[in-house]
Amino acid sequence: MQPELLAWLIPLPPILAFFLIILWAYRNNRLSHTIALGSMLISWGLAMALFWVAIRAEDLGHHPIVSSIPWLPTGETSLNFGILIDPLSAVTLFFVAWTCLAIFLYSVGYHNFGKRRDPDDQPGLPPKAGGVEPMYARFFAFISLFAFGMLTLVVSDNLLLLFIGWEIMGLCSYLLIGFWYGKPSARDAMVKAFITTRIGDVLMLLGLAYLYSVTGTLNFRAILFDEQVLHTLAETPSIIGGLSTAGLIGILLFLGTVGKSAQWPLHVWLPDAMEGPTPVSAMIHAATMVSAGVYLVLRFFPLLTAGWHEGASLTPSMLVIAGIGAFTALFAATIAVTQVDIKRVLAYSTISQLGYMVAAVGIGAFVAGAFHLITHAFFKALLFLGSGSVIHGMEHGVRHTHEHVDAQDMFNMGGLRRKMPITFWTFLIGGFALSGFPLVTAGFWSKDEILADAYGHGYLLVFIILALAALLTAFYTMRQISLTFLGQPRTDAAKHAHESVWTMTLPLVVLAFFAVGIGWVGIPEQFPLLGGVLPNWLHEFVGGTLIEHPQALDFNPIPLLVSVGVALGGLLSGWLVYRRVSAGVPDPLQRWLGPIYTVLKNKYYFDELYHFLFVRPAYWFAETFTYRWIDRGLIDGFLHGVGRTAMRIGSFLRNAIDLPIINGLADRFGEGVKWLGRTFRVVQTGRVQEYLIIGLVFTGLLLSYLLLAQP
Amino acid sequence: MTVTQLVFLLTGGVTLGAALMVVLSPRLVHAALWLILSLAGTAVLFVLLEAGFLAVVQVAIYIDAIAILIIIVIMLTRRVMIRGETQITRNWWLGALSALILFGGLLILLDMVPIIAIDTPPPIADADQLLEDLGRSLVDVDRFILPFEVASIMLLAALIGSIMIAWPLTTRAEGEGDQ
Amino acid sequence: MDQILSDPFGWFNHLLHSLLEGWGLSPGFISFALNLLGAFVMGLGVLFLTLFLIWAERKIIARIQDRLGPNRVGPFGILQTVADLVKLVTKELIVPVGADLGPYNLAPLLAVMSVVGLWAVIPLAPKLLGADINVGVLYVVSIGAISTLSIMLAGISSNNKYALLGAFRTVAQMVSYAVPMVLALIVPTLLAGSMGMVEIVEEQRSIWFLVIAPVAALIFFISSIAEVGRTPFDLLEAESELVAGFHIEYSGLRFGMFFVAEFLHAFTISALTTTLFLGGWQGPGAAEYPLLGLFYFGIKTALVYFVVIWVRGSFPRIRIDQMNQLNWKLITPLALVSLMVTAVVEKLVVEMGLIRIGVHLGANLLLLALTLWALRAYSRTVRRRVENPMSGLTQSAHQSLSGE
Amino acid sequence: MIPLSWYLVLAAGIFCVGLYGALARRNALAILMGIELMLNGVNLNLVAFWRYLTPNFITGQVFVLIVLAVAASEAAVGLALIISIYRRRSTVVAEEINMLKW
Repeated sequence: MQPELLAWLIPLPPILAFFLIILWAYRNNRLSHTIALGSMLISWGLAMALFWVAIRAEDLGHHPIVSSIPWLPTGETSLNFGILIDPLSAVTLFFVAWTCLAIFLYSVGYHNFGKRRDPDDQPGLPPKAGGVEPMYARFFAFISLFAFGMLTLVVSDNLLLLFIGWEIMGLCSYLLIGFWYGKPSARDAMVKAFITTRIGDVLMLLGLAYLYSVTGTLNFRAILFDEQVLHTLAETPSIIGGLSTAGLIGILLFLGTVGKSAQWPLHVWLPDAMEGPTPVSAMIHAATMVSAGVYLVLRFFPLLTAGWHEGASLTPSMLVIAGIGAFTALFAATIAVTQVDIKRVLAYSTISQLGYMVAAVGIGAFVAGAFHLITHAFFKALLFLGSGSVIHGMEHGVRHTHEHVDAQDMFNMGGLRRKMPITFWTFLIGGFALSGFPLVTAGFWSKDEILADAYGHGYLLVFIILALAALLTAFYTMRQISLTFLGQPRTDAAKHAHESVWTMTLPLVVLAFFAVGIGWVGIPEQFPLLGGVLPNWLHEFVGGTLIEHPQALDFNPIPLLVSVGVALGGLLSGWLVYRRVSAGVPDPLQRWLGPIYTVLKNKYYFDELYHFLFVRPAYWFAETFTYRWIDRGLIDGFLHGVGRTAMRIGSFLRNAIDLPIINGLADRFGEGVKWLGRTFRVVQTGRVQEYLIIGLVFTGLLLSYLLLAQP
Repeated sequence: MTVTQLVFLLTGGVTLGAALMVVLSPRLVHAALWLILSLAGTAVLFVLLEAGFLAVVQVAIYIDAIAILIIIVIMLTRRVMIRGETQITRNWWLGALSALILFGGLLILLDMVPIIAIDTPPPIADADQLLEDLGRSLVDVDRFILPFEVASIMLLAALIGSIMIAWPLTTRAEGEGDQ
Repeated sequence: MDQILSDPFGWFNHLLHSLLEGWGLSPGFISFALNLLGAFVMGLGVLFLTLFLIWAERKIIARIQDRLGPNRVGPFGILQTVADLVKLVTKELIVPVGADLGPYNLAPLLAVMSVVGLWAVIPLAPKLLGADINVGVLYVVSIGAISTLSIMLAGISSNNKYALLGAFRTVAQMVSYAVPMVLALIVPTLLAGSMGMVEIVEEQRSIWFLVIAPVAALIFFISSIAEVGRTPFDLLEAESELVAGFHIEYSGLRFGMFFVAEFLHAFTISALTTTLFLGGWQGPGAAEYPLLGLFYFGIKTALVYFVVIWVRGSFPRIRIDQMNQLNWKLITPLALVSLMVTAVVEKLVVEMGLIRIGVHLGANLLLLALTLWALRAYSRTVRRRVENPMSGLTQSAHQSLSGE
Repeated sequence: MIPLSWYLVLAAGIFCVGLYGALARRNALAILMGIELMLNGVNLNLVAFWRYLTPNFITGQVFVLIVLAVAASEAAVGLALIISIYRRRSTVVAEEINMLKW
């Protein structure tokens, strides 16, 4: 099978699964998850085959796997609809397929498949007593649709198709965050997520339209692989003074990313998105959706960096990106330090890691950004699934000892490593990868490469901010690990937690393997000792996406030392601080930081700010202006007027015309028909043969007339 | 008066006489037997018309299926037969009259049309290909496949319908009770 | 002289022709007379054959039942039947009161006529058959069903409730078993691409249709046994239930006619099975020497007839509900399916030769296996219902058990 | 040879006899037989026309086959009706089945 066909086929199985489950299979849980898993397995297999083809291909960057068919004829040109597999999309496909598969399998166990359905669970609420999820099949349908969106986005060869996948994912995140729509918090979260990302999407759509109006195409190759298209874009000034067209489009598209991968200031939705089931969190925050944002930025790297070359000063758009990325990294990290909900910590760490990637792109470190995207996808999916497993265990404990504690609050946990060893070890690996534990973990290599790029190209400010963020990352990761797993159980629930089923632990193990191993494909050459043991395959391969291959910058010990330092320092301090936190004791940081702690704990009051700035005015607008004035006053008034006049006309017609004339005629006609019937009913003797005779007579008459009339 | 004409006259006479006996004989069994005879006569006439296939089909369908069915029903409902009533309706003369008028009208009609004058059938181009042609034309898309299919659907409908109609009352009630 | 070997019947025919022409008769009359003679010889031949058949059958049945059978009259009692015949002829012809004379007398004639009429289209040997009509199969079906008519007439007209009941059963049985028989007959027609008996036999030159379509052959065999109304399908004359079935009121030669008709019909279906599925007169060297073909035909027919007798000797009589269920729930659907299978395979497998045969055979065997599997499943359920009848047993299950 | 007109007259005769049977008999079965006779006459007519006018164009025979199918199904349904009527009203006399009137 030729690779184009493979690429075409990859997104199809999940959408088929979606329709199959929604339309037919939804009554049968086993059938539903079999269909979903099977379809994902098929896509996974196709993706792996394609990935294999891709890495064997000769100079894939300049001769990618493309095929396209005309879709929307627009005037003389026509929007095509096709697939593009170049190194970037190949590696993205790789980790998307793996993580999606892991998450699908995990969901089976997470939703208590095989348990009896608890009679007092109703749809829309999480199962209380550990029965199987009431809307099990629906979950798999949604998540299949989600996977379809992501795969479409990855294999698409033009911005429009990418945008379609993007929006499908937006819809699915809405549906899945609010999967337990019985909970008001979930409802709010879904609305929040949807609207917040919508803002970014609208701006991105603007950028898309602008790009199309300028270049007349949306195909990636046509725009990003064409020197003078990029050149003209970079040269021509845009409608906003001081920005080149490329810059403006870049910023607009980047705002889409800001919404999708939750960069400041549109980061608010992501922590609330934790209301959804944990596989969804993993799906959104690690595997697919937020990665999609970064993927977009990476995809449009040539456009963003149009008119910039290595070593030159950053273009305005790059400045914006780098600034927002770096700021978000630090900002989210600071918030994450103070959170107590195990999933929220991860959420904020996701935001900050995404900030890393964005910052990396901003400073032109394309390969580093891609590298961190991949590694982060793996270890963050691992962490989320691990946290889900922890929560699962805790919920079991809570059910067992009927004490009312929040099963997600890390301060209620502790000492779980004995209860759930697999989860603990995998979580530990994931956490170390996140905090960049030197040499072994994947996170170290990618993060180190970003730092190295930042330092090597002399963006010191970015470098420092990212280093700080890395420090904090290591700190809160260790804080989380030690609060959750180390020390003594702080509640009976934690005492009675237990390990999860294999369907949940197996994905953890698989992902843990990648969380460690995936880093080794990107070790820089001149790295002491290790360098050159494994060739820096990733740099060669992914770098090939760009027109001219970015040269790997030469080794520099300072960023390495820094990153090792911050990682180990953060981990150590986190461990020291949270090693033994006994039950009921408040967070030690609260003592040291005081008011700052409160500010951080309340996430810099961003939710309140937005609520004041946007939500309340929007409510006012809807309530007073739209509803009262426009709807009630104008439209309803007009309609009522129309109604009254119509009634007057109608009554006139009825009394003057209908009753006397028409009804009269009709009645008289009816009477006539009655009379006819009464007269001629004697024909109906009820004897078939007489009917036949009558029929014959008339037929004979007719025939004889017909025959004799014509001479 | 050639041999074939003789044969025709004999067969036709038998057929018509048998038909008359069908409508005249008081006992239904005899009527059915006469009907069979008349149908067989028609089959022979088909053979005379070089439509051998139709002749066999005539025997297979009419005599083997329809006539036997009729005899079964006669046996099932023979109590009515035994009642020594007249078999003729009150206004049978109307029927006779209309039949006669129709016959006369048909004769007049036949007299009108010119083709009545033909007295020697044209030769058949390839007699042995006839059956194959018939078979092919029934399933040929641009010939008779539509009537053929419609006829088969109708047969199926008749099958199911007659089963439903003749379903015994009691078990049918039970069946409805089940659903 | 070798023409005698290569085409003896043609030669004989020619001989008679020349003879009659020598008497100065008109050619038309001669051919007419010769056809008449042929038909006469044929009919008488098969009727005399019956005498032997009855003896043979009685002997074999006796052996199966560990008896001696007829052994007094003539060597091995071979003249037993002749003696019976004489007895029958000399018996008085009793006509019951209130019998409907027309049908009553017509019935035995029709019975014999239908059976003898079948022999008109069976090719006994190359160039030796009554009439090669191109719709022979259809002819067989339609003439064969006339015996149904005769039995019904006998039942109605002889004014006897046992006879009438027997007739009812006959009708039920024969009309229903005609359906799978016709369906099974279509299969050889399909394979040979013709309805003519001669073509069908010719087509089996290379391979017998029994090999290509065993399912159809089996169905044809079973349903034609049912058509004849022999054990295990002899409900129409179940002595224990209705004294002698439809021919209870018949005596003497009239009864003898029914008797002959039944035995001859049994032999006739053997001949038909041979013709349609066992390659008729086909055999090594038959094409050159027709007498050899006649010999082959006789051998095969005798074998099939032995199987028929064997069946009669082995199987008990089935209940009427079993008869109906067997037909409508098993044989008819199976016949339909096998017909479809044959048609599809014939359409799909373009290349002739072994592959075609193999595919046909494979399809048939698969069909057979599936059928047996379904039967096992059904019997299991029935047995479960019988063992614990109260376990969720529905009305329909009751009916299917008691066979209403 | 036989003129076409003979066949036509014969067919017309059979048809009218059947018609008389259908009109004049009281027994529903007899009526059914009459109808069969009529169909039979029609068939004869069709075959005769086919043979004499368009012997090389098979339409006539096809028509006859269709008529045969119609006859068969008509007989089946009609007899089933007769049987069920006989069950309910214990009569097969067409005149007595006259509830459907004014």
